[in-house]
Amino acid sequence: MSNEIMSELRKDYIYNLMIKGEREDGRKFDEYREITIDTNVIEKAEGSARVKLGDTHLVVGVKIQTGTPFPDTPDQGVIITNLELIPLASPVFESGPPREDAIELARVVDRGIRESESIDLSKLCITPGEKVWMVFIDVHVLDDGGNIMDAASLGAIAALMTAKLPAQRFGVGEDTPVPMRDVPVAVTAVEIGGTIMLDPSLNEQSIAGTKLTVISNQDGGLSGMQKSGVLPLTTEQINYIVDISIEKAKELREKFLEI
Amino acid sequence: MSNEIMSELRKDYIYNLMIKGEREDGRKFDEYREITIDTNVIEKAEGSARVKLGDTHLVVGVKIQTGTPFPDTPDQGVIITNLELIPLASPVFESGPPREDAIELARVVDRGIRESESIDLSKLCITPGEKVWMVFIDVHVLDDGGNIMDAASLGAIAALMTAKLPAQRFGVGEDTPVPMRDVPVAVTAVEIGGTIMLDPSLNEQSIAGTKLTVISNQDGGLSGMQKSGVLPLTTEQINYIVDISIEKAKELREKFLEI
Amino acid sequence: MSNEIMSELRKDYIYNLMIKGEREDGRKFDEYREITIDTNVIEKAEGSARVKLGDTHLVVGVKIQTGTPFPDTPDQGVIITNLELIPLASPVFESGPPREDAIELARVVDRGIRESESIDLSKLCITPGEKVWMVFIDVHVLDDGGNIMDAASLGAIAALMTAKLPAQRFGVGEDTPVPMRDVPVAVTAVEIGGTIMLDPSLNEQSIAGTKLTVISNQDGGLSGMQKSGVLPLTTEQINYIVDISIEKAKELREKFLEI
Amino acid sequence: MVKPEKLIENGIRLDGRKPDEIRPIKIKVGVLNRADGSCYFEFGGNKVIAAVYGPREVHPRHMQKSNSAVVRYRYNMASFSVEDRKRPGPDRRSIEVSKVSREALEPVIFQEYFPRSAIDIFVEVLQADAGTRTAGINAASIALADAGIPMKSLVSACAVGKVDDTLVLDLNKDEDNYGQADMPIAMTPDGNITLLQMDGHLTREEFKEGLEMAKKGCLMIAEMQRAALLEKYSSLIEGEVNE
Amino acid sequence: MVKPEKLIENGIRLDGRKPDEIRPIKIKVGVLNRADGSCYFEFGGNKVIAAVYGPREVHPRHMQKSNSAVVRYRYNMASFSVEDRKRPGPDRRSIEVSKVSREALEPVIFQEYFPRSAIDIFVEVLQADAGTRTAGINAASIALADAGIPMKSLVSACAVGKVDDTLVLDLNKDEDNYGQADMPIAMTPDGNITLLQMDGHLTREEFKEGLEMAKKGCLMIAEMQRAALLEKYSSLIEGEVNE
Amino acid sequence: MVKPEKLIENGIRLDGRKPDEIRPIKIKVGVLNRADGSCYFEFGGNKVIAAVYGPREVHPRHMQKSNSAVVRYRYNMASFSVEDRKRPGPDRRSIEVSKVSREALEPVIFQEYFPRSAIDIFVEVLQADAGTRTAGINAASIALADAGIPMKSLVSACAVGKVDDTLVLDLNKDEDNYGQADMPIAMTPDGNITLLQMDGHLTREEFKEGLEMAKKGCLMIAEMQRAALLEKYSSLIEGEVNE
Repeated sequence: MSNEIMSELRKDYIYNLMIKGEREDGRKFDEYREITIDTNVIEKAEGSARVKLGDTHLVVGVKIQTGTPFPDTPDQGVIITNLELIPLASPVFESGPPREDAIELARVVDRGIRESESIDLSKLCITPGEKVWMVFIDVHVLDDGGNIMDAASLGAIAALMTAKLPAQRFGVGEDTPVPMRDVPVAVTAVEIGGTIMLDPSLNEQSIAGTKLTVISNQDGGLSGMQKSGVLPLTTEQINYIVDISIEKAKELREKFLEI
Repeated sequence: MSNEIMSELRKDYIYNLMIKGEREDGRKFDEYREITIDTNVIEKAEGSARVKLGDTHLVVGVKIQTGTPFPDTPDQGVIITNLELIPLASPVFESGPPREDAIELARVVDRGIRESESIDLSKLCITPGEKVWMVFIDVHVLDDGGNIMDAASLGAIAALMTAKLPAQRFGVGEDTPVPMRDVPVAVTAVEIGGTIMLDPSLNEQSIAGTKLTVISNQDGGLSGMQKSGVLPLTTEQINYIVDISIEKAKELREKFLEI
Repeated sequence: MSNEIMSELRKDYIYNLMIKGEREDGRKFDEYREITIDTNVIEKAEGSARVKLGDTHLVVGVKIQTGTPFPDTPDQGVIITNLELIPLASPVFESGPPREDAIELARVVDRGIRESESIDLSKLCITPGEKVWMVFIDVHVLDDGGNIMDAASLGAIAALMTAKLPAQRFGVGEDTPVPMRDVPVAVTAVEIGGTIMLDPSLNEQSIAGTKLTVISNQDGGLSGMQKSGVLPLTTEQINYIVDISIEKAKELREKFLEI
Repeated sequence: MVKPEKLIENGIRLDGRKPDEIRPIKIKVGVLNRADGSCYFEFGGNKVIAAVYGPREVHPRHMQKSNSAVVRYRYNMASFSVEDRKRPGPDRRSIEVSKVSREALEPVIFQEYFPRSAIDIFVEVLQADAGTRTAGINAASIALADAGIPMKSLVSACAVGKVDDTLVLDLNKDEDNYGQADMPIAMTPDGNITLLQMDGHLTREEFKEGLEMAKKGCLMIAEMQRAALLEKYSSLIEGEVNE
Repeated sequence: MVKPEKLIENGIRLDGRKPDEIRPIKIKVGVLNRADGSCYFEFGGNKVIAAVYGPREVHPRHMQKSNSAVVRYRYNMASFSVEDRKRPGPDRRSIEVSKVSREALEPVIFQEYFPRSAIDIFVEVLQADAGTRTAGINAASIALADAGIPMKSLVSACAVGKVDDTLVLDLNKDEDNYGQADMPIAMTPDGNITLLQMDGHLTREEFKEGLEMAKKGCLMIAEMQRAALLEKYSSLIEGEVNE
Repeated sequence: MVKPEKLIENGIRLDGRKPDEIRPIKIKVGVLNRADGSCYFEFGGNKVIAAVYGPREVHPRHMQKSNSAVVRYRYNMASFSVEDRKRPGPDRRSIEVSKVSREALEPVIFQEYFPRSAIDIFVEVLQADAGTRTAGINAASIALADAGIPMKSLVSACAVGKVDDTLVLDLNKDEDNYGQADMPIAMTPDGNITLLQMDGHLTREEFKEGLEMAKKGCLMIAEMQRAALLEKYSSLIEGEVNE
């Protein structure tokens, strides 16, 4: 019961702030929390990044090894994205196989990389039909402060941009960077009482009925979207979120991901 | 508690009818409910059949692909039968890995096909020791109205009789029918208060202490039997069930499975 | 509650005996219960042993077949040790995947064999990088009377010492014994109220806060140790246990394992 | 199938449809006996069946909500529903599809009417041909109504995609495999979007145009859903009158 | 082993038995300390051990029955019990064997005496040589009696099969591999059949004849079961007298 | 890396350390927001993070202890923490490491203060370089203190090993791979051993000498653990003073 009362109080608090045009941490509605991205934090990984987005803290490790291509794409490498919501990161996460939230997050991050064609999969082919590079992107969430999606997406692309194909170790030539050709950025908005806010904090996220993640590319085009949550959105809200997300992605890309 | 009362009432009702020589749906004790079998209902499958047996409704899909033979039978194809009691089909079925009832059903259907030698496994060999046809028989129960066993068995054999080996798709020649040489038919009886009834409805099945399934072939011989349930049967009861099952199987075979 | 009272009473009983220098079954503190080891009890296994250690009763079966070596040890055979605490053996064991106690036991037995280098793994290589002998050591506990560790360890080494590499069956030459070069023996002690006792019975084990298993070799050297349980040990206690364990292992080896 | 040179020729798609045309739909309401509500839905080559059970007791108990029903959705593909046999049981894709499909329907269900109970929706894909999640949502929406679950409205779902640089409604399998973008949506009749996913490449303008196109598709489907339910209930009433 | 040309020569089977002869049986009652009842049973090359625990508390609680005991049966093969090592843990075969074995014993157990409790039967196959399920049921039946579980009677199990067109009792491994039919049954001493399975090819007449033959086998085994139990209890009584 | 000819040259190890020298340690206390206590611990190439939650409610309920807290410990290696990617999820090794690590800490926790509750310790290995279990215990011990869990003392852990017939403290990866023995211990400041494992070959004398060496290592680490906690709390007090 006390949980429900707490949740009710939190809801009122965030709502009342929102009506005054404010957020609990003083941000503007379209403002992100402070972001820090450190790369090459795990020497054993072929690429890695630690992302802090406000209170959210995660590490992305990229492991790359050789493997067999899928039969239907014999001349393309393979990307596999995994994300776990381990119980270290939040009192509400539990041990055991990943659950629907973790699977959804992993699959949206994965599609963001894959569908944007940010990695040139054909350049991950070593011997067609036989040997290709397998790129494992593992997102390890350490502290859930809300909006894991955007942090994971930023971390994944930052880790990939600094990752190397370990060709020497596998005896197939010289190490080279992972062949990147785009820098997709995910921007997540929530709707609370009719107002759209970017980069929801844990409290905002917990009271918001719905989230929309928009993934956009360097050319300003869209390569992925995912609505998540039990409340509907209107066409106007969606179009508004798409517009500000593309702008915000541009800003984040320039600030944190252009080398 | 109310469940137990319901169950008691149902038991009394079926019992009282039985004493008068009647069944709840007006059938004779050795009469089957209405049967409809439609084949080729799933174009993506190499063979398929939809069976309605009274209120029981299921779809059998046969998928055929190439694979490696078992080491101890290098010149024989492989049959794998799977049956799931998915929660769509009954309020008492649950999600998760198949439980003992589903496993027993699948294994009896499988043995009915396998032990009757209704499929010539040696003709499913493509290259001995290397490549054989793998025949997957998947029984998808949609509505449990009792006696899934006989419906699944009818569906499996009907689906197999219309299935093709997709040789063209796998680049090993021309498509040919699955090499059938017998048409086994399962007939299930229950014993209620000393009376034997064929093709139990859901209510009859739920109050019967024991079931006996008898699988017989075109020559009137037996190729499989399975007693299921916690009450014993006498030799006389068993012999009686065997006798009427063989006759009933002949009738069902002629009516529904002869092309 | 009654369980807790029982446990309290048992504790008092064992304690009071201990203060008088006694154990519930009349043994001295460094004395083992009666041991019987029968080998070749399972003809289908390549090696086997039945061990009775007081009320503890288990069977170890060794199955040997050919397989592929691990990439990092292409010229060495593989040992895999498995131990299950099946519910037949104790009212407190449960069905399901092995739990931490069973895993710890299996891994300590495994390390005892492996780290002592009692099996010459290089002689288990048939064709380097391609084919080696895989030695599966399966410990099947039938009755838990305490100190499964030492019984399992004795059984594993006894089964290995009588096991044959089934070269004929696999078409790679003549059957030969498993290449053994040492006979590690595990000795387990518990600490109860400051007193060290070897080979704890079920009751002693259940009230002891901590166990220490010491595995020693023919030359009197140590090849494995494992402390298990929630109470600490002092350096003096540890050194004392190590000293008597080495002596006791020598005694057990001479009595039960020298052929 | 190898990638065809053109997926659209003279404004007509390979299966003969115009860009804004949906595939043929066949709906049967109340096809199952055990379920409280059910619907068989064919959408082009997709064949799905939805069943609804509930409101009913929740097991395990700790999943109950004290002030509303729990809605559960299980999307499952039959092993034989696809070209290469699928291993039975849930995979990561089906878990995600189940989640977003559930969220597509929750907004219209009066969950607060049934505290501590469960509304279970089961969708089985018997044959898959691109668009199974939209077919499933369409079927489930009807099955909920057939089960008598109080709802604010139906939900209709349809995808829009991009093929040969052209926006097209309701992708078929080849268009899905060789197209440039796929965007399934679900919608209430008054235009509220309850599911939105997108993969591939769309410009901002294409997205906005595509969204409108998909909404039109949903409205067409909503018509057919209503008609199917009406037919079932008018036949029921007729049946009662005849008695 | 390659299929032998003949499995029966001059009316004698390869292992020297006559068609209606069962393999040697060795029974030890009460071999385990922790279990409430137990039995070691050798049946030809089969070596099985059965343990019974109960009546005892049921976990998880929701498996309790309010008016009778729950009987559970776990048939398990040791990894080393067969020629090619078996992966530990239950597989589909062992789940089916557990089910039919439990149902073979339930008719003789007075379950209604122990509402809300469990009677757990565990059967471990240490060595397998065709006929493990019948060996297991024979062992479990004795272990139940050893545990003092009230029973209407013992249950005995035996298979009949067809080999070289001849009906034979109690198939061994080669007869099972190369034979034409296998039919395990379980029976109470008064002739009630509690387990019946059949695989292979039998004519209607062969079936009827085979069933009678298997029943005779069960009666022979019942004798030995009774003798083993008697021996244990007479030795117990002797023990008491000597004290 | 191929096995080097010598792992110790002129009394100096390949990484420049003397035999009784431990690797550099870096400690950060309270690095996580959600956890009740946390610690980041670098130990040579090992990078681990520990979080503590509790005392808190126990789920599932039947795991509660009526007269003390339940301590749970989950040691987990990140997929990317090792040379060859590790499959996510627990394996047999991590289950054993979790068990002995939990037992290494239980003796110092006042569990009886918190009946019916749980103290959960989570250790994630972000990078592994031989010694992850000792690094994890060192980190967990600090995280427990940071969470305010009442403890009798800290616990410190360190391994001793044998390399080129020489006893050395705190093995690195190459020494672990090519060494002759590895013996991790955990200890309270007053010398009580709470974890002891050993693999490889040690004479009785080497063991005794090694144990003393490992204890010295633990004392060095205990110093650093205390210093790190002190730093955090003095900065907290400073913070309060400045306010």
